[in-house]
Amino acid sequence: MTGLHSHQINISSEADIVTARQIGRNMSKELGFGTIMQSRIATTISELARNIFLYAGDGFILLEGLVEESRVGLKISAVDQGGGIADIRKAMEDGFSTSGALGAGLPGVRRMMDEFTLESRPGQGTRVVVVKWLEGQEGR
Amino acid sequence: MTGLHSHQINISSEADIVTARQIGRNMSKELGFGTIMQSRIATTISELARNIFLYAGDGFILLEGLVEESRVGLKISAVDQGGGIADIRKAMEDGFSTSGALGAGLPGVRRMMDEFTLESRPGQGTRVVVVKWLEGQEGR
Amino acid sequence: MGQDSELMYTRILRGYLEGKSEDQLYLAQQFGKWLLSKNISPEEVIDMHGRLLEALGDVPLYVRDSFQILTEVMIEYGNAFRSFDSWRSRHQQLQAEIAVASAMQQTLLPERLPQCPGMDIGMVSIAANEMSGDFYHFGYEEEGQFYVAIADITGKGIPAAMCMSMLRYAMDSLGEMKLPPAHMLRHLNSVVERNIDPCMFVTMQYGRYDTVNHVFRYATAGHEPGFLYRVREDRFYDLDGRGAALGIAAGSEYQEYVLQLEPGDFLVLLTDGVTERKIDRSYIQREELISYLQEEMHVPAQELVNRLYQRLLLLSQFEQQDDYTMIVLRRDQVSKGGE
Amino acid sequence: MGQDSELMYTRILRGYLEGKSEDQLYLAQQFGKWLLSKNISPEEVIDMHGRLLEALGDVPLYVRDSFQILTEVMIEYGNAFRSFDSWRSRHQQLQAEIAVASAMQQTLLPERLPQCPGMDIGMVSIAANEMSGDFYHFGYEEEGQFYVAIADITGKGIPAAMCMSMLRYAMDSLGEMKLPPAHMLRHLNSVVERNIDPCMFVTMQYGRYDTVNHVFRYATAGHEPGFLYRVREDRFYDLDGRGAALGIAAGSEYQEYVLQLEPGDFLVLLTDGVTERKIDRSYIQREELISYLQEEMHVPAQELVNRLYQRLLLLSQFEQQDDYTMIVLRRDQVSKGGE
Ligand SMILES: [Mn+2]
Ligand SMILES: [Mn+2]
Ligand SMILES: [Mn+2]
Ligand SMILES: [Mn+2]
Repeated sequence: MTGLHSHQINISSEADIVTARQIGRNMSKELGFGTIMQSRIATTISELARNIFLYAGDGFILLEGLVEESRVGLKISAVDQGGGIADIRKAMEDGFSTSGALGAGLPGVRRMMDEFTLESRPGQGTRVVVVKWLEGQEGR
Repeated sequence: MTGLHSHQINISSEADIVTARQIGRNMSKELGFGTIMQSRIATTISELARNIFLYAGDGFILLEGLVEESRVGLKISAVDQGGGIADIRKAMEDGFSTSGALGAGLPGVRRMMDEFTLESRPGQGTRVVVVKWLEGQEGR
Repeated sequence: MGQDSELMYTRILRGYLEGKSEDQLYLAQQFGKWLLSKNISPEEVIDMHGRLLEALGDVPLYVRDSFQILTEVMIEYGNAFRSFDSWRSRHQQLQAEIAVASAMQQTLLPERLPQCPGMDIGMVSIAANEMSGDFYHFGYEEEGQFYVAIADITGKGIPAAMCMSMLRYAMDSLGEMKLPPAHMLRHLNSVVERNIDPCMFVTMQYGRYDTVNHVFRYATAGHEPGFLYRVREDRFYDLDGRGAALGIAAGSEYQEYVLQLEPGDFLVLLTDGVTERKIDRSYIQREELISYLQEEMHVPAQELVNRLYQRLLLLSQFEQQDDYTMIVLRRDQVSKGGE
Repeated sequence: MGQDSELMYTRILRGYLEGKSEDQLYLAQQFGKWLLSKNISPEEVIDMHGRLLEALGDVPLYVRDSFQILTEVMIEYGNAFRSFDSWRSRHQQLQAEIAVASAMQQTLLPERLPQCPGMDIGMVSIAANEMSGDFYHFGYEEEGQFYVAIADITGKGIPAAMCMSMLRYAMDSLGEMKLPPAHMLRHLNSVVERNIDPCMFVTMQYGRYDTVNHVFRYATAGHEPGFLYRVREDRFYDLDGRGAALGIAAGSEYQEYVLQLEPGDFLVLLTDGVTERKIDRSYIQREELISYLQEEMHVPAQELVNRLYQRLLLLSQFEQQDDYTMIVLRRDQVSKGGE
């Protein structure tokens, strides 16, 4: 098992997003997640990293392997010092009702992961932390 | 080109549904429909034939190749002498909003086909006629 | 994905590869429905397909790898799928709310039609969606008179329904004053004008029917004209009348019209949902409506309005764009009323 | 499916097979979004994948055939997909209706808070969905008095909102009578009892504040108790009071309570949407709410209520289950009122 523990990837370009995805995919593979969860984790990292890249300019993704007595998981934190989210309730609404902006977005990320917390204060940046736990059947 | 013109298949068992699908698939292949349209046509036939089988007991499916000067198409008629549809508006509503009964249903059939007409009188049976025209890009 | 799904799918795949029969394709379709009902996301289906393929033969490496790309594409379909699912529960909640609100609205409409000797009355009112912006009302007055109102609030759905509740309260308080039709509309206009959003208005036809003398007095506020059918001439006349819709301008004035009905004559009151019905790509013409009325008019009034609704619904292939209301008031052929 | 999509997809597939790099997987995900935005159905994606595979190498016959089964399964996903799409337009229409109805509802609520010398007032009222079943009202009376009502109609959403409109009309007509709080509730109870669906009811706290003597008289109809904060003791008291909710039974009686506010004391009126907020899996306790109030209370009343709302929203991770209303009425620390 290499590369577990944690990795921090600074995000300021599209290439950084790919790097973060790659590391996240490797870590999730090592933790025992199946192919679908690996892809969902990569998608989650994309979404969070793209938000940093598009709205805050720069920030970082922190990936941490969680190994507890009875379970293992992956924790993904996305942190920036950007302007923060002005209307958090709106950001957590499904884009579905609006123009047709489909895809994951924050609500999609929340649905793919097991735990989700978001903190944002205008002018002080945003921090999203999600965790995916490995289910028994997932380990293939 | 064999078996074009028209075929009538009496429907009184699940096996008849499969026969109707098979003939419909062959006819659509001969008319030049691509694989997806072949499958959608088979699905349409299933839905219409299953309605006959489940609600009217028996009836028939009529499949007709339409060859006009500028276009070709397949016409599917589903006819029964059952009790008719009590609430037609309801039958044409998307099952989606209700219990979670997904899948095609009559609204799904309507969306897959180009033309759709339905006639039903309580006690006098039901007749559904749909047509799918072959689009230029479809012919692969 | 459950083990039973995988077993089922393997069996379907094997069966198809052996016989290439339509049975297996039919099974595959039914299986698709079943997976959907279990909320299996599309990327899981792809993943399962890719894995089970390995059990069936030697899969070239590049085919195996290609599934990685297909899965990645399908993840986004899966996200859309899950988002639909959460929206579905929101939508179901809305529909439940609307069902309750719609029941509240029903209590504002008259429960029964007037029962008058010498008269045959039929009525059908069906909302395009759950809540109606069409409104009708019957009221009884002394000396064999009743009044009838038919109205259409701009737009339909929830805002029109909220507006309808207010209209009902206003009519109720004014109803006791027993005003002649033109005065009634004048008063209602000032209520609507003061209390309702400036971009909403209400069209209305309001009449009082004298069942002893079979005289109908009515006034119109920008409303789609109904019809008067004259048995003697076998002809339909428009029930027109001038007057601005309620809520358009303060101080609108209305005119009263008087009709005398002979035995067998009948009145048709309607909203524009009856005529503004799309058939193929054009709207139904009033002449067409008259021809349908003519074909169906030899049955009791309630049967007449029912048949007409069914017929128009069929013609427009079950699309109802607007709220639909039709009232028929017929003087009996052999009049039992005094004259 | 357009030719450009197929070219793009071939390029992504080729790129991935050559380098197996994450770049291509990232591209595939973005491509999935793009296909979705073009309304390409999932069975078309499968079909495209199967066809393009042939261009990349020798596909074993059984793999090729297996795509026939996968397509058949996916047709049902495609049907679900298309049905979502039509349902989406229905949902958008409903949302547009609700936006209009919600604007109509806003006009029924007071536009501004009372401006009283010696008082600092703050208010926040936010619906769980678009339409609110919480209600609040302020009214002015002579001699430095104003009244304040806070109410919660059972349930939320559209039916509660329709009910709220009626309540507003009832309060308006009774408002002119300047009744003491307990009498006001008695009258409102009889209106609600007669006019509203038997399974709906309304909880209300109604009070009149005398800004000269800083006396608050109030009565309660089954409403979630608010708080009184006493500066001298640095302590919160419950603003309780007996009385059945409006609409439960005819003839309910209410009791009047009288409070004297000292400089710096404040009242908190609220609906159960404030306290019935799920945090993790349990509801917030009144003691917790008090501790938040205590932390934020050293700012002007409007800032206080805003901060509290933000804080609770964050705690419940942006899920708001019920309509939320909080009103704070504070007697200024250095009182400018006479005493
Ligand atoms: Mn209307
Ligand atoms: Mn209309
Ligand atoms: Mn409520
Ligand atoms: Mn509440």
